Amino acid sequence: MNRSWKILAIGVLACVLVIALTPYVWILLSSFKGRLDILSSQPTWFFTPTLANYPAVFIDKNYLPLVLNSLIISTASTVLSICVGAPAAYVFARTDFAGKEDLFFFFLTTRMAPPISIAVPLFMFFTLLGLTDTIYAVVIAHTTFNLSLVVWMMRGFFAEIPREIDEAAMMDGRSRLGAFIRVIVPMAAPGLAATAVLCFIMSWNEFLYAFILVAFEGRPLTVGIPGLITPHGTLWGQVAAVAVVATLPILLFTFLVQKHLVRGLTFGAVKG
Amino acid sequence: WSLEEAAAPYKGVTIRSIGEALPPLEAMSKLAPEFEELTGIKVEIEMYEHSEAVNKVMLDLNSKRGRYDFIIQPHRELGKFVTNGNVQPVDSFLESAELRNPEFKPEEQLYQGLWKEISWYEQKVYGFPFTALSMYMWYRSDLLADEKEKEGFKAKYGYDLAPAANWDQYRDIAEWFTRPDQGLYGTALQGKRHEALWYEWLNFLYSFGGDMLEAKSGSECGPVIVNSPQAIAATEYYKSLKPFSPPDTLNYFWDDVMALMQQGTVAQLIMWNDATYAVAVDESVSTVVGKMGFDTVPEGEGGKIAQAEGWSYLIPTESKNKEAAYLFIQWMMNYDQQLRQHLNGGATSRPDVYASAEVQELPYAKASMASNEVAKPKPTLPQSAEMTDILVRELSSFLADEKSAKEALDRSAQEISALLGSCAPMKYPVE
Amino acid sequence: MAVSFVGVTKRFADGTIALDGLDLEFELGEFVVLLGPSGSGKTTACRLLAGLETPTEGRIEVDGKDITTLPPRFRGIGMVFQNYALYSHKSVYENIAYPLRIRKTAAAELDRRVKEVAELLQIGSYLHRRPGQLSGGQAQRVAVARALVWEPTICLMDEPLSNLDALLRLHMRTELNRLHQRLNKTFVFVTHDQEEAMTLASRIAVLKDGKLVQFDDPRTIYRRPANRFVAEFMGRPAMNTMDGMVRDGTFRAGQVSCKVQCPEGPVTLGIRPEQIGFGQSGDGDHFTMTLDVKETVEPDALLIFANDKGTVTVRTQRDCDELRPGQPVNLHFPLDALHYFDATTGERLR
Amino acid sequence: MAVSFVGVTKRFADGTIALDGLDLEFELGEFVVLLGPSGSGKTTACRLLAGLETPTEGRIEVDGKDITTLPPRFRGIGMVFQNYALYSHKSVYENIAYPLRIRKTAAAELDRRVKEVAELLQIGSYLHRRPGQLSGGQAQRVAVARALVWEPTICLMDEPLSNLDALLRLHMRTELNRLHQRLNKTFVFVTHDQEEAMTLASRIAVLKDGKLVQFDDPRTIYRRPANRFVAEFMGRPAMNTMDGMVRDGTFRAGQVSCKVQCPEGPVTLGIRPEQIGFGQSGDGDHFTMTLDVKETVEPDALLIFANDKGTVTVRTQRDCDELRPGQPVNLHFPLDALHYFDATTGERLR
Amino acid sequence: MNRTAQISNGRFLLDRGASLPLILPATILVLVFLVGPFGYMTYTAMTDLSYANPDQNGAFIGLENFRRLVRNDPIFWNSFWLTIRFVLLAVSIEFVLGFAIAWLIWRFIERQRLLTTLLLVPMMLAPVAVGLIWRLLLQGDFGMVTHYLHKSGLLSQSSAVFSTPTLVMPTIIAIDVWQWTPFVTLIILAGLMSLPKPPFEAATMDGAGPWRQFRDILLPLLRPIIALVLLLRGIDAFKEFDKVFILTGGGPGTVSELLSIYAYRVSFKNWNLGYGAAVAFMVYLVVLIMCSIFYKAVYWKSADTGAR
Ligand SMILES: Nc1ncnc2c1ncn2[C@@H]1O[C@H](COP(=O)(O)OP(=O)(O)OP(=O)(O)O)[C@@H](O)[C@H]1O
Ligand SMILES: Nc1ncnc2c1ncn2[C@@H]1O[C@H](COP(=O)(O)OP(=O)(O)OP(=O)(O)O)[C@@H](O)[C@H]1O
Ligand SMILES: [Mg+2]
Ligand SMILES: [Mg+2]
Repeated sequence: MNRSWKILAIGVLACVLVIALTPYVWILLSSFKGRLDILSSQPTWFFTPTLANYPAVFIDKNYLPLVLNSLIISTASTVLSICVGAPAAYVFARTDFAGKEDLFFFFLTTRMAPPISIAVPLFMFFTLLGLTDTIYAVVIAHTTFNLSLVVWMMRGFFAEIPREIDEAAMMDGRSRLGAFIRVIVPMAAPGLAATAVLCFIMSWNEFLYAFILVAFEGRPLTVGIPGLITPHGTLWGQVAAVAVVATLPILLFTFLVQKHLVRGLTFGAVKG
Repeated sequence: WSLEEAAAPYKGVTIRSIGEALPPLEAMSKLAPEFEELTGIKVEIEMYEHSEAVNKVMLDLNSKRGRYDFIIQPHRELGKFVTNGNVQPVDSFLESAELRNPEFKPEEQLYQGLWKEISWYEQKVYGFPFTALSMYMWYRSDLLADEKEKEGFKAKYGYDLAPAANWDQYRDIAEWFTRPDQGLYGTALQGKRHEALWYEWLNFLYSFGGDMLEAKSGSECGPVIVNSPQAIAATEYYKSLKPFSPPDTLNYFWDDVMALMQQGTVAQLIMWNDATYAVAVDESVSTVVGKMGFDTVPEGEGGKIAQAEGWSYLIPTESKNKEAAYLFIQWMMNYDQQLRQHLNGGATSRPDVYASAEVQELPYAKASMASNEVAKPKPTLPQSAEMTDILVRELSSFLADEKSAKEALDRSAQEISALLGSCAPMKYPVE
Repeated sequence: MAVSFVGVTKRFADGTIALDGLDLEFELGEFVVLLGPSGSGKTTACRLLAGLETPTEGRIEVDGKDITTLPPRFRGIGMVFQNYALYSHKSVYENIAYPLRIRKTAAAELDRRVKEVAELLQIGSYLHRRPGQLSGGQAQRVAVARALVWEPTICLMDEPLSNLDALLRLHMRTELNRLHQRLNKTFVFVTHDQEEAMTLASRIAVLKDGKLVQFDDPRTIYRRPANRFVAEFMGRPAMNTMDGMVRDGTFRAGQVSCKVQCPEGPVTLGIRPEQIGFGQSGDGDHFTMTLDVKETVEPDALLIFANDKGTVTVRTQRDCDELRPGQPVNLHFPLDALHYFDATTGERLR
Repeated sequence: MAVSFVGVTKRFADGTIALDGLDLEFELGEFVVLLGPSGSGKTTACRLLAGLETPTEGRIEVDGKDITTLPPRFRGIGMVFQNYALYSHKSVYENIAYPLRIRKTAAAELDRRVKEVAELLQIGSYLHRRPGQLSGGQAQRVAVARALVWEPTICLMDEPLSNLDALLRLHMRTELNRLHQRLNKTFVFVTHDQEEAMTLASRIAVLKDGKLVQFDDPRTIYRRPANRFVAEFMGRPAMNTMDGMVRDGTFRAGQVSCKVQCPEGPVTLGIRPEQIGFGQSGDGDHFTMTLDVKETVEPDALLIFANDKGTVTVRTQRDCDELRPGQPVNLHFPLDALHYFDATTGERLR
Repeated sequence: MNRTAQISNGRFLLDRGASLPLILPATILVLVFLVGPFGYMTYTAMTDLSYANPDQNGAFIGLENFRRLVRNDPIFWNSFWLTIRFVLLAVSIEFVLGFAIAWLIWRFIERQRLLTTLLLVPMMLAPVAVGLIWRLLLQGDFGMVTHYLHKSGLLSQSSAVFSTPTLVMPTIIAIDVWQWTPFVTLIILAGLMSLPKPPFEAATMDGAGPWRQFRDILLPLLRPIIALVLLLRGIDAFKEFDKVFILTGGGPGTVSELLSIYAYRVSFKNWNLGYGAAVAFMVYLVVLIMCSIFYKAVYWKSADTGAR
């Protein structure tokens, strides 16, 4: 009974996995196809692979630095938004002050305005500060829009940790901040991992702010991708190559961070 | 006068430019180091996708940062730049003895119609064409020359199969070659809700004798005539080709029709001159190299006519190195540079470049030249982008069977008239 | 050198008053036991002293210095939580070592001290485990170890032995006592176990409804309870109390009648179950009651006598195998074992 | 109609053997108390019976039916968790009502039963609160209420009274006893409190290291412990045990010497502290020891005598105020109070 | 949840002095870099600023833009209702699927590190890339998916997904579901993994079957996480842009013209910033109102009683 349920579950998940991955696999294949193969009216699963697309886009078009830019921007903004957002989330999870829920909700509202309309004022504002065309501008922008995610997610995860744990750490001689950083944060690792993954992905994939705020030299991959759609035809092979390469760092990052997510399973709740 | 001398004061400066990531720009970025060697002026070129390039420039100009020393922009944007005072007229440079290369004579060396259309606004010159684009007809010369096809066609339509000279023939040919079971279609319309639709439609509109505004130049405002009977006829004719286009035609823009052509699924269509290279010459991406023929757009009541478009070198007012930028542009307009750029997929505005032997070897040279001669201006008013937007939307609705042609064009006329204000009354009022 | 609660009131957000003007003062170095019914505010008092909670009113002083708002880590107070609050992501060893790590104790010293305290608490063999893999009693001992290991000036223990078996408890009691003497630190200990309270405390503070009812050494608490509440609360089984009238030096309440030494009038009489004698012999001052229930709690027997005015419980070590429920028994209340309380206020008379 | 553990072994993932071939059988309707040192497997046994854990080896039967793999909810078993496990998102009322809701009890009936059991456990006034707003003892009672309210066939209670004060505990004990009699359901009760065990149990199962050591009624457990472990484990303070030699009907170990009735040779002698007499008068069978420590645990006094071979603890209710440490005292071991254990295996002799 | 968490509710660990430095950086960041520009946007919404029209250089015109928007802009309203439908459908499907997948993983898979990572792949692709990929897959002539749709007879040979107006929105929703279900899965999975065990054991003993446990224990305990997912997804779906823009550009006609696309056209194509800001502000307002209602109804209840 239990076994057959499990087999059924695995079957369902396998289907889901196939659906989730097929487009990606297709792109992976396409990145090794010439234009004629990509556009052939019969889907070609078997073909003579060509490696031309990768050098074409990363060397000839010089897209390699874009990967690096993406990495820098995403990492910096993920780290920053966690560093700024998690303490705030902790406060929301642990304190009560007048208007707390309103302030909390306010953090979410910052996400509600369409970026398209915020972008121009933001650009003007950063111009005033002289920050446009620097990487700081995007990092700040991404941090700000990821904050709501961090604050909202981490509040839930922090709240799940019994307060006595903070208190025990404080009795053991930690300051509040020390208790938070040294004890609570490690215990909230699964949540933190999930949040970091999301922040990273959001920042990695963000287009508009990155496009508007960063100079040509600092532009990330997302901004580069449209450059492959030309009036002379979309360079599908190169698009595919970029898409494949662009997912690799996140895949790796997610896989590594997943360790902490999985840890949630084995630890269980505090024995009390 | 020598370039070295003229550039001496600007040695060591870096000028920055921005444009659409296309072969001619790539060609330019390969030429830039030569210029640097000659002058000591470094040129940095930012290459973005079409709308990215446009938006980046809009933001830069309006924030008055002056990041770019010269910009390469589609000519439809010009009105906005000029009316907002964002770009610099170049006549002062042309008059300056230090800067002007006496051998550079745009008023003789360029297609005048195109130049005026692309780089002039209200009788003032703001730059020079980076590319001079126009659309013409592409067809499969191998199919049209096929004896069996010729026979069958003649039997059915009563005249000889040849590249379409008028729109009726065009439709007959389209119908004749539409054979879905063989994976062959008579034509391919760029029916997606996208500027491509508008550009394509303009060819029909002009050819049928219609226009959007009654005005002589792009910078002029005038009565709205987009819902004239000619326009309606053109639009209806346009849609009558839909059955001969592949099923996904409402999702096509230039990208898809390019691909279809390269795969050999389409017999004829209307397409851009600068895209020709990838179909007619580049064997790595095309299956129809050597099987292509090119000609101007078929003739209609409005005569033989083509819609012209182009990207232009412009110099922002906020630029800090205008002179150096001008020197570079001037250098780029030289015959040698133009030729090299053209051979790399560009579309020059110099007839003498077209006349060169290398260019004449290209299968589409003649058609290009012919089109360039008959290029017709279109509005470059500041509001022209929004006009385009309105028309694209309404045309798309019409193609999707949501409206009739008249309804769509009437609605467009109303909105455009409201947009432009008093200078643009509706010539064909809607009740 | 004293710790004092001065008029401390704690009101929770929902209006519950957990402490109500508590005044309590004890010396550093004392072993204070907090005793009181469930919900009387013991845990709250500890948390206030620890600094985990701030009083709604009043202040807390140590050595005359107001520490009401001092952050916990500057107070030098250790605490065992009623529900352990172990760090689930650290091993037992690391749990115990944590306070020392914070204080940057040298590695060797740290190891020595952790092992020492673990040995003391008999958890030496679990050091590598995670808290999730411990039994209730083991987890509780880890919590105690963590609080003791760094030898804080004041160590608060909130029912630290409640999940231990009797033997271990006895052992721990002895160890705690020894530790207290050796370290000469202040221990504040919450317990429900009177025996624990009696053996450990230098003084017992009895709380009720957030107020201090009596604060005295164990013996006084037991022998001279300040009021009827303390009298009934201390002692297992509880002291027998009877509302009755004193007239002519004799107390009467239903079947009960005995000689007393107290003013005439309504009085509540108290006597501990173990002090009631069997007056089978012909002594003047005894009366007869009917046995209702007999319970054996080895080694003692509890005899419960019903009465129209309540019950009287007797605890004896005598062999009562022959007694049967329903049987009448002669009882005798020795004069020197009697407690007198005001019938209305419950305050001790004399 | 019996519940039986047949050779049940539970090995945890990390290799800890919590139960080791446990064989235990009791009747439905019994009040079984599990007793044993911390970590002896009491909680594990409960969880296995409940079905929250599956045995590594062996099986569990109810009424001869193997239920080892039956999902918990078909077993009709209720449970009070050692750590309460209340539903933090429900009010106290809803916590208690939950088992009834699952069984689709009619609203009026449900309300009545919830209120009834809440009254019984004296938590009637907290019904609207959230578990987070309760004190330790209050929360514990809610957990008990939740397990009792639906009157399961078997009710497992894992230290359900550990956080209650003595008075309340006594009260709860009585109520549980009454409930057990009224409902005639099986109660399995884990406790560390011997008095509780004694008064409540129809039979006590003593566990040690995951094995059953003795399973008998309380009186037998106390009076005839099956081995030295049980003997020492039961009783507060623990039974005195001395390793010595019997020769000529007299047992000798250091200063201790007394008449015994057991085979000659090495023997472990046991005697409960409260059964040691003071032999100040001239009786033959007494010996003198020096008082080491005197503890007062009202109403009793504990006298601890040191000896080169260990200590002897005496518990007495006599007034010992005049005794001083260092003073020699005459002690007397009554013959009928003596227990004899095999000196090597610890098994009871006779 | 174990009792440790329960008893502490209502006790404030941090007083104001300690909270402030923790919460301040976040607040300042948001205030400066979002509220500032947002305020500017709101102001712009009351002007006629347009980069395209030389006569409109930012004169204050009060609520004129809004009046025009509400009274006189059928396209806006068309987009509005379209967006609402899109959000409701897409988010609810994503939620149900994502929850189910997370639950299956949590319940049945022990070593899920690789599996989860792979499941997240659709989300890792930049929206621009997602648009392009699906454009390629669904292209009428050489799209792989189209090919199999034709072959399996699900789609008539003579039609294509994006040229059939009735199929456009369902397809876009399907793609959105494909892309964002992993997001729901990830968050819910993290939530499930940090669930405490004791309440479930207690419910087991109280006789609750799997379904009752799910309904009475799991859902309430996960409520904040669920609310979080729904809110975030709802908000982001409201702003959905890149994919649709690349796939259909809002067409054919106005079949897929979501609000964000409309806003983009107004602000970024036509550079009618004043009017565009008004559109954006309306979008913001609608999202705000919807979220507030949802938040009050779902989140507050559990957050306030602080049971967690
Ligand atoms: N967070 C809270 N919100 C509201 N009331 C609370 C809260 N915490 C405790 N209380 C109430 O305050 C009173 C005192 O609680 P406290 O925990 O100090 O009792 P206690 O003496 O430790 O009891 P126990 O022996 O049962 O642990 C109790 O009535 C309790 O219900
Ligand atoms: N999850 C686990 N993993 C490994 N060992 C465990 C686990 N749970 C319990 N144990 C061990 O199993 C043994 C029995 O534990 P159990 O909880 O049954 O003890 P107990 O008799 O209830 O003790 P206590 O009176 O302290 O609660 C203990 O040694 C304990 O450390
Ligand atoms: Mg307490
Ligand atoms: Mg246990």
